[in-house]
Amino acid sequence: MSQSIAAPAAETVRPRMSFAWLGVAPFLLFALLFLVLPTMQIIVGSFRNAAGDFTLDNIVNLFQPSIMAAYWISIRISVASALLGCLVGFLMAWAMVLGGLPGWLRSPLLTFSGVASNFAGIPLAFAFLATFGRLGLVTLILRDWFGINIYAMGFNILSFGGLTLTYLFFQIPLTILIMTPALDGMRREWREAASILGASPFQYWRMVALPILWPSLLGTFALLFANAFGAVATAYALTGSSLSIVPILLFAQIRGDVLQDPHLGYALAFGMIVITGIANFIYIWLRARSERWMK
Amino acid sequence: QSLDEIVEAAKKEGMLTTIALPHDWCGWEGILAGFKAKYPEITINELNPDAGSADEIEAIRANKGNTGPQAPDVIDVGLAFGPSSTSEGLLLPYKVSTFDGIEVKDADGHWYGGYYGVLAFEVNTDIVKDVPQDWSDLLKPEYANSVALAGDPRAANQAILSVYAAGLSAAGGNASKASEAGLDFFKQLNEKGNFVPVIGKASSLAQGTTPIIVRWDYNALADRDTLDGNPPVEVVVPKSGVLAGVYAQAISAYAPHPNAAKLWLEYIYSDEGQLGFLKGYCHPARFNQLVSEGKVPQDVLDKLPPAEAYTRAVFPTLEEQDANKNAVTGGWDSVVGANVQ
Amino acid sequence: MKINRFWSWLFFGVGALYFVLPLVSTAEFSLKMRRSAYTLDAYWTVLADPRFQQTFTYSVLMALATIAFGVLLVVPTAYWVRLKLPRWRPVLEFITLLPLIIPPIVIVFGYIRLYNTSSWLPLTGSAMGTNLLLMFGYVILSLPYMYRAIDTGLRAIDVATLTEAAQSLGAGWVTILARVILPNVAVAVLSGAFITFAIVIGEFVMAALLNRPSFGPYMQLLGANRAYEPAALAVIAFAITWGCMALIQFVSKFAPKAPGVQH
Amino acid sequence: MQEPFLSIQHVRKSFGATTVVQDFNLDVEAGEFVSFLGPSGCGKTTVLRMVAGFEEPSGGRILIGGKDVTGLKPNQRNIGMVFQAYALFPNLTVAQNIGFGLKVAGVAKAEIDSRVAEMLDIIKLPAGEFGARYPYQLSGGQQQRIALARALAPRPKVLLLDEPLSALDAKVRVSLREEIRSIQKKLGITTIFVTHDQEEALSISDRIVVMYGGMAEQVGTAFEIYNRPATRFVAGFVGTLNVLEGKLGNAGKVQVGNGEIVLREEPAGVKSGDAVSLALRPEAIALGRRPGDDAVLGGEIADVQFLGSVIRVRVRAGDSTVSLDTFNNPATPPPQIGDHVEISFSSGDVMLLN
Amino acid sequence: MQEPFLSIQHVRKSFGATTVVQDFNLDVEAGEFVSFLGPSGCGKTTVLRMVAGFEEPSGGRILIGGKDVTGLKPNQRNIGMVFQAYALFPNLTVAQNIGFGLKVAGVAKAEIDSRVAEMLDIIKLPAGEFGARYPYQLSGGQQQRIALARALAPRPKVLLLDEPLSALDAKVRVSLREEIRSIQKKLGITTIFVTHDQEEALSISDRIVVMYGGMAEQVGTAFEIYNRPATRFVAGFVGTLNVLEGKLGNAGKVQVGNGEIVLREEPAGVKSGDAVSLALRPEAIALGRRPGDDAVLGGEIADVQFLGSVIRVRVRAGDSTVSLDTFNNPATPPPQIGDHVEISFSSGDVMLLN
Ligand SMILES: Nc1ncnc2c1ncn2[C@@H]1O[C@H](COP(=O)(O)OP(=O)(O)OP(=O)(O)O)[C@@H](O)[C@H]1O
Ligand SMILES: Nc1ncnc2c1ncn2[C@@H]1O[C@H](COP(=O)(O)OP(=O)(O)OP(=O)(O)O)[C@@H](O)[C@H]1O
Ligand SMILES: NCCCCNCCCN
Ligand SMILES: [Mg+2]
Ligand SMILES: [Mg+2]
Repeated sequence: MSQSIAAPAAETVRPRMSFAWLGVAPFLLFALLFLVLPTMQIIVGSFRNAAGDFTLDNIVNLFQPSIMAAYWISIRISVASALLGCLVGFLMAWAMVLGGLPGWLRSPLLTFSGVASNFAGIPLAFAFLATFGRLGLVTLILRDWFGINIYAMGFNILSFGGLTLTYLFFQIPLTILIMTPALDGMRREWREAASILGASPFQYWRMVALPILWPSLLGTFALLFANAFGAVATAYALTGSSLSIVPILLFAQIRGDVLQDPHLGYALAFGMIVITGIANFIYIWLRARSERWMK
Repeated sequence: QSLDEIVEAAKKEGMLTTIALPHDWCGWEGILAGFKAKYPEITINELNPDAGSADEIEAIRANKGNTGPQAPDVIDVGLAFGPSSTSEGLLLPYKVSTFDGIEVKDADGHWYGGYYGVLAFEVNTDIVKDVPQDWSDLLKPEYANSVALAGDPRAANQAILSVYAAGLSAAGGNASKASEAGLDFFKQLNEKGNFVPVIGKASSLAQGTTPIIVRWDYNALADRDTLDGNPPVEVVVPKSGVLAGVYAQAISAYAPHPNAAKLWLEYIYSDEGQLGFLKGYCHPARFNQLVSEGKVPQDVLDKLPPAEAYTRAVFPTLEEQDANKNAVTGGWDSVVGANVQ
Repeated sequence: MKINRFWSWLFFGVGALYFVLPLVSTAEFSLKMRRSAYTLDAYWTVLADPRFQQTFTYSVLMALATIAFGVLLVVPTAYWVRLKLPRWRPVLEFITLLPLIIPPIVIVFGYIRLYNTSSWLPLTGSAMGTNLLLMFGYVILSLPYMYRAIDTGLRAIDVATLTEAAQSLGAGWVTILARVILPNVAVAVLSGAFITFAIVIGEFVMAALLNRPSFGPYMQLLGANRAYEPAALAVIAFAITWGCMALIQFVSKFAPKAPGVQH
Repeated sequence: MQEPFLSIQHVRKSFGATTVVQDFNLDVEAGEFVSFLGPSGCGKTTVLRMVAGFEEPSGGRILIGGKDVTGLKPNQRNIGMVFQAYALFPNLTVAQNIGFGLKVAGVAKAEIDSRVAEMLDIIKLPAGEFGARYPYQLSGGQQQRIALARALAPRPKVLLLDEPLSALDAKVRVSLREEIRSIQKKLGITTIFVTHDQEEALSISDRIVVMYGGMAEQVGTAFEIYNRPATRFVAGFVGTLNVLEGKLGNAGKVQVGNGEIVLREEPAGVKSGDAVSLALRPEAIALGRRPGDDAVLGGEIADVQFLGSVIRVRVRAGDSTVSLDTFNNPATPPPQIGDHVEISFSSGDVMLLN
Repeated sequence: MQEPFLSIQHVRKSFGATTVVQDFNLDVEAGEFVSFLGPSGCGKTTVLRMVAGFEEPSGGRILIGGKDVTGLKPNQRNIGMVFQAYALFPNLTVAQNIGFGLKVAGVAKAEIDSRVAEMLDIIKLPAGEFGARYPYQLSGGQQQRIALARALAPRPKVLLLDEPLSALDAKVRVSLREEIRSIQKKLGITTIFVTHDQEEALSISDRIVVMYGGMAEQVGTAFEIYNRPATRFVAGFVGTLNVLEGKLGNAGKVQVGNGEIVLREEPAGVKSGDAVSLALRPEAIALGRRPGDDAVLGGEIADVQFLGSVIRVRVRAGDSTVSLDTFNNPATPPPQIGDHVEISFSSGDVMLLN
């Protein structure tokens, strides 16, 4: 706190040293120690070899086919689950906020979303195995009641599609949580103004509502992408660590010795940061472009 | 150092850090409980019970400078990992008082075999009506999407040996071709769509994700007991390629609690500890000695898997195991390339 | 309007089905431990397992510590930034967003390298130190939610004016924080707290890699070795997290409302 | 009276069990400026929203230009509307906002541009400077002018304004209301203006509808409403009113405090000895004895408020305190509190409340 | 003049390079009610916040009761403050809000309770009904009264109010300003009241400081400010002013449009033939020829606004349009737009602007 006791009798304008930043110092220190430095450690480590010398080998090694494949499937799952999560979550949030559903639904749905979006990955995996697994409830109901054998049709919970389906369980609620305030911000008068100016509901959505919501949707997508990209527990519990997606490779790397090379582990982690970083950078860039009209 | 001194010193250390001891595995639960009951002054800090052998070795390496609770004192690894880590200098030599009765061991006491079993098929007969009897059966189209290993073949001893066993069967017992044939076998299994690239376990068996799991007979039998007929489980030792696997115990060279570690080994290789393994359906290192001394109760003996299977069992040499380990961990990704699609 | 409502119900219904089915399936499976009948056997097995009790207690204590530390760290910071350092807000927002961008596994990887026993801050050297490190890790993981919840809470009240009002009435900083600011963001703190609770209770990666006996790894372990108990555990985990969330709803009903906020 | 352009006939509106508008009738001529004035919750907005088509009447019908529009959607009614909180589209520039209605109607780009320029001209914002701005870059008053331009650009048949000025501050409010009125006159557009500010309604309307409890209490010009309120509610709601309680004597004499007032006409419905309430506007009362006034009371100055051009003086006379307005006069300082004074008025200005 | 109780001496304030308050001086007597009036951004709030201690002056000093408080923290100054947005603590009940300052000061519970009851009594809210309510359960006007009670409860030496009424609607605003003034008088507390509403400042202040661009343009009573504005800014800002442009002839004659006005005194500093601006308040002008007026102009009614008790008429006379105010008279309807009229005023009321 920057109060000085002496009265400023002197007539000179003397810009006093401000100590206001001290108020955030504890927080910054904490973030530095337990967020920034550990991350930097990894990034730096990915450019070093076991002897501590600078090298690009670790990065080059990322480009071996099996690791590239792991990144590629991770990206695909993340994109797919983020896109679907955005879409379905948006529709549900819309239904809740603007779609005329009874008001009492709002609070339970938001509560549920709070839980589901942060729900532990492991029980989630159990739940999906129990649902869409080979003897899952839904699988059996479809087979026994409707004669639809989804496994014979090529579905597998341990596939790209199955994993995406599982990830949606936390992606959709996250979207609902983020989009609800944005949809709350959609003023009834905008719709009414558009309508009385002769616009059809479709024109209103195309010309007004979607452009306004676009930045929020983009932001949600970027967040969902990172969220899926870093998710370990669900995949780990579903497949018992044998699935080659990046976080699991990395998990194995830290815990075991699959890759026989800790510095490659650093590089793997660095690669994850780069990819989520790029996703967020694209988001910030797109958002800035679509937000000229915002303060 | 006498046993009493060790006990004394271990009590002073007050803690023992173990790693990779699943409670449902080979009677570990009972052995851990027995040790705790005997030495209540020593708390047992159990690290990742689900780790594979390679994970255990890495845990030693990763904690070279670390004496915290993350550093394991003792490990329990597939035999192949014993010599390699000895040469890497990761193990502390120690000879337990019952050292002489142990058959498979490092002469200096860096490691010694603790127990063994054979690889078997654990089958959920709710789903699989026609139970496979040999490795070659697994390739049949009726087992589409059914067969799993019990570990990651890039890290787990059990899975690495499963590949070897399959290869041994395919190569007609030719140990020198087993690794290659094993990888090829799993490549075919994967291409036919029979292989499920998931770590098989009781729940995936029951839920139908992996109705057939290749794993140690003692694990399979323990599963059968816990599942208790729901679903019904059949455990089959394959006709050919019957592979015996030995797990070895050792002390970390960087153990934060070396005395507790020594005491732990003493306990494991004592009569009491060895009988603990037997209760978990596996054969302890001093099995023959104990039997000959008449120390094994009959009801425990009766429950063991049929001795007939063990007569066909192959015990690969250390060299074979080491070569196989390298071949499988190195070749799995590129040859089999099984992955979730 | 009518058409709207039809679509709304449709989206909502399909969504609800998607969310409810796994819960129902898990519950159903957890009751099937005996072949002949539905029983609660799986639950009894889990509840009787001492490791369940130990790990669950551990995680609950961990969650409480994380919440307490998080609140003490975030409330004064967010308050101060709103009051005195508005230009720093983007910085804080960025920092608190990072944990969503940097995967937790990377962060904990860094911890192990940075705070092992041979480092300047050997947190992993003792069980207590590792607990502390894990708790810090959880604070980081929950930061995006905690910070945003509290910042939103602060936005709803006029921080600057309330502070000045309190100052003009003779209050100092501690009084202001404790009697004016904190009570008015109580609901926000609470919602941040419960999300933190949900995160910590089920967290797996950090606990597993720091080798702490917490609930997440226990669930994983049980999942690796048992068939029906994991389902029971999943149901229990759902129920507990849900119970907490229901509690927020309940408690926030009794919290003071900001003037002008109608429902 | 010519054929009404906008006709609201027996319109009712209930939300669930509560009726918020009942049997509302109003005919508005083409080009007329009508204000709805009334306290909060009296149903002003609801009536307006039924005209716009946002709410469906529970009964009755609405005609525009002789055509029944009751069942039409808002986007088929060709009505312009200005909202209290501007409701500009935040993602569109000023020019795009104004052109919105034309664009959705499929008007050609060149035509839109010229109409936007014309509208900006009408609301006196230079197109060059403002056309490309976003709403957040405008002051409240400017935003509201853009909202007006947007509503007018498609040349609607009717213009509705729902408390368009209440979010603005006093000076802007006064200047913008005059601007709205002058634009409305220039374009000759039939307009309904909702407000709860009586000065606003009085100052710019051709006619005012005073509403209360979902009903129209009185419809008339500002002069009629203010000087000949039809109901006690209207009398009290519009302007300041002094109410003197007295007792009716005979021959229209009313005893008020220590004075006596003789009513011009003997009141109907009350009889001698009844308590009566007399109402008097502050500007009808003079300080001192004004020539021609026939009622005089004595009193003491209780309060003096200098309001600018007008000084409002409160005089305690007997049990009542009356407010009176006098013009500021630089030559004579206002009276002091405590001064004993006489006040006078003409009994013709007295209204009898019942 | 007695020793000032609050003295603001040569106070300056700069934010970075921009100076927002410069050499501000003001002495306020004990018990006086002073308003700061000025357009947005003129520095009113900044001065007030320096008195409260929320901003540190860049120069100058502030004395309260003869003691220099310039360096003291806000919580050491014993000043009461009322904010525009009420700033009640939402988590505390009405009674706890009012008692907050006492509790912080460590006053005993019983004492707090009795003082809270007393304050509720002063602001005329029954303790039984309101004490246990939370702020959100109160109307805006009630909240502002609680805010006043809270500020007054610790018996501060000075009361500061920063636009306390601007968030309230017109009717409440008027009644609450009168209430504030009467409480202030009763307690005799030295008060500074910031507003940008001139009617508010004029109606309740002992003295008014008209501010512009960070400086005090004029300090005086409402009557002085309105009738003898010291600067052109003050003249224009306070009240409505008609400005007539004309040319000075000789002997104080000014040619305005087609008429001629003879000034009472010959203006200094301008010479014959110069263009001059004449200013006149609307209430100084009468419609028709008023007896005693010596200036008469002819014109045409441009606009008539019925404002209630006053009717504002705009008359186009030559190049200028002048506004004049007349009282409403129920007997005579207001003039119609387009009517040709004469207007008259007394040349003594004309101010010459320079
Ligand atoms: N959608 C609705 N559902 C239920 N009641 C409503 C609804 N809309 C308005 N009302 C009620 O109808 C009554 C009239 O509301 P309306 O908005 O027309 O009043 P108003 O005269 O415009 O008031 P204000 O001056 O406050 O805007 C109010 O009592 C209001 O609460
Ligand atoms: N913290 C600040 N930093 C920079 N400039 C400021 C700050 N506070 C106020 N100003 C500037 O100082 C000038 C005076 O502001 P102040 O708030 O005192 O005006 P005001 O007279 O109270 O206006 P209003 O009627 O709008 O409240 C304004 O131009 C404002 O932008
Ligand atoms: N302790 C030796 C065995 C290692 C255990 N691996 C367990 C994997 C079980 N799924
Ligand atoms: Mg309304
Ligand atoms: Mg201000």
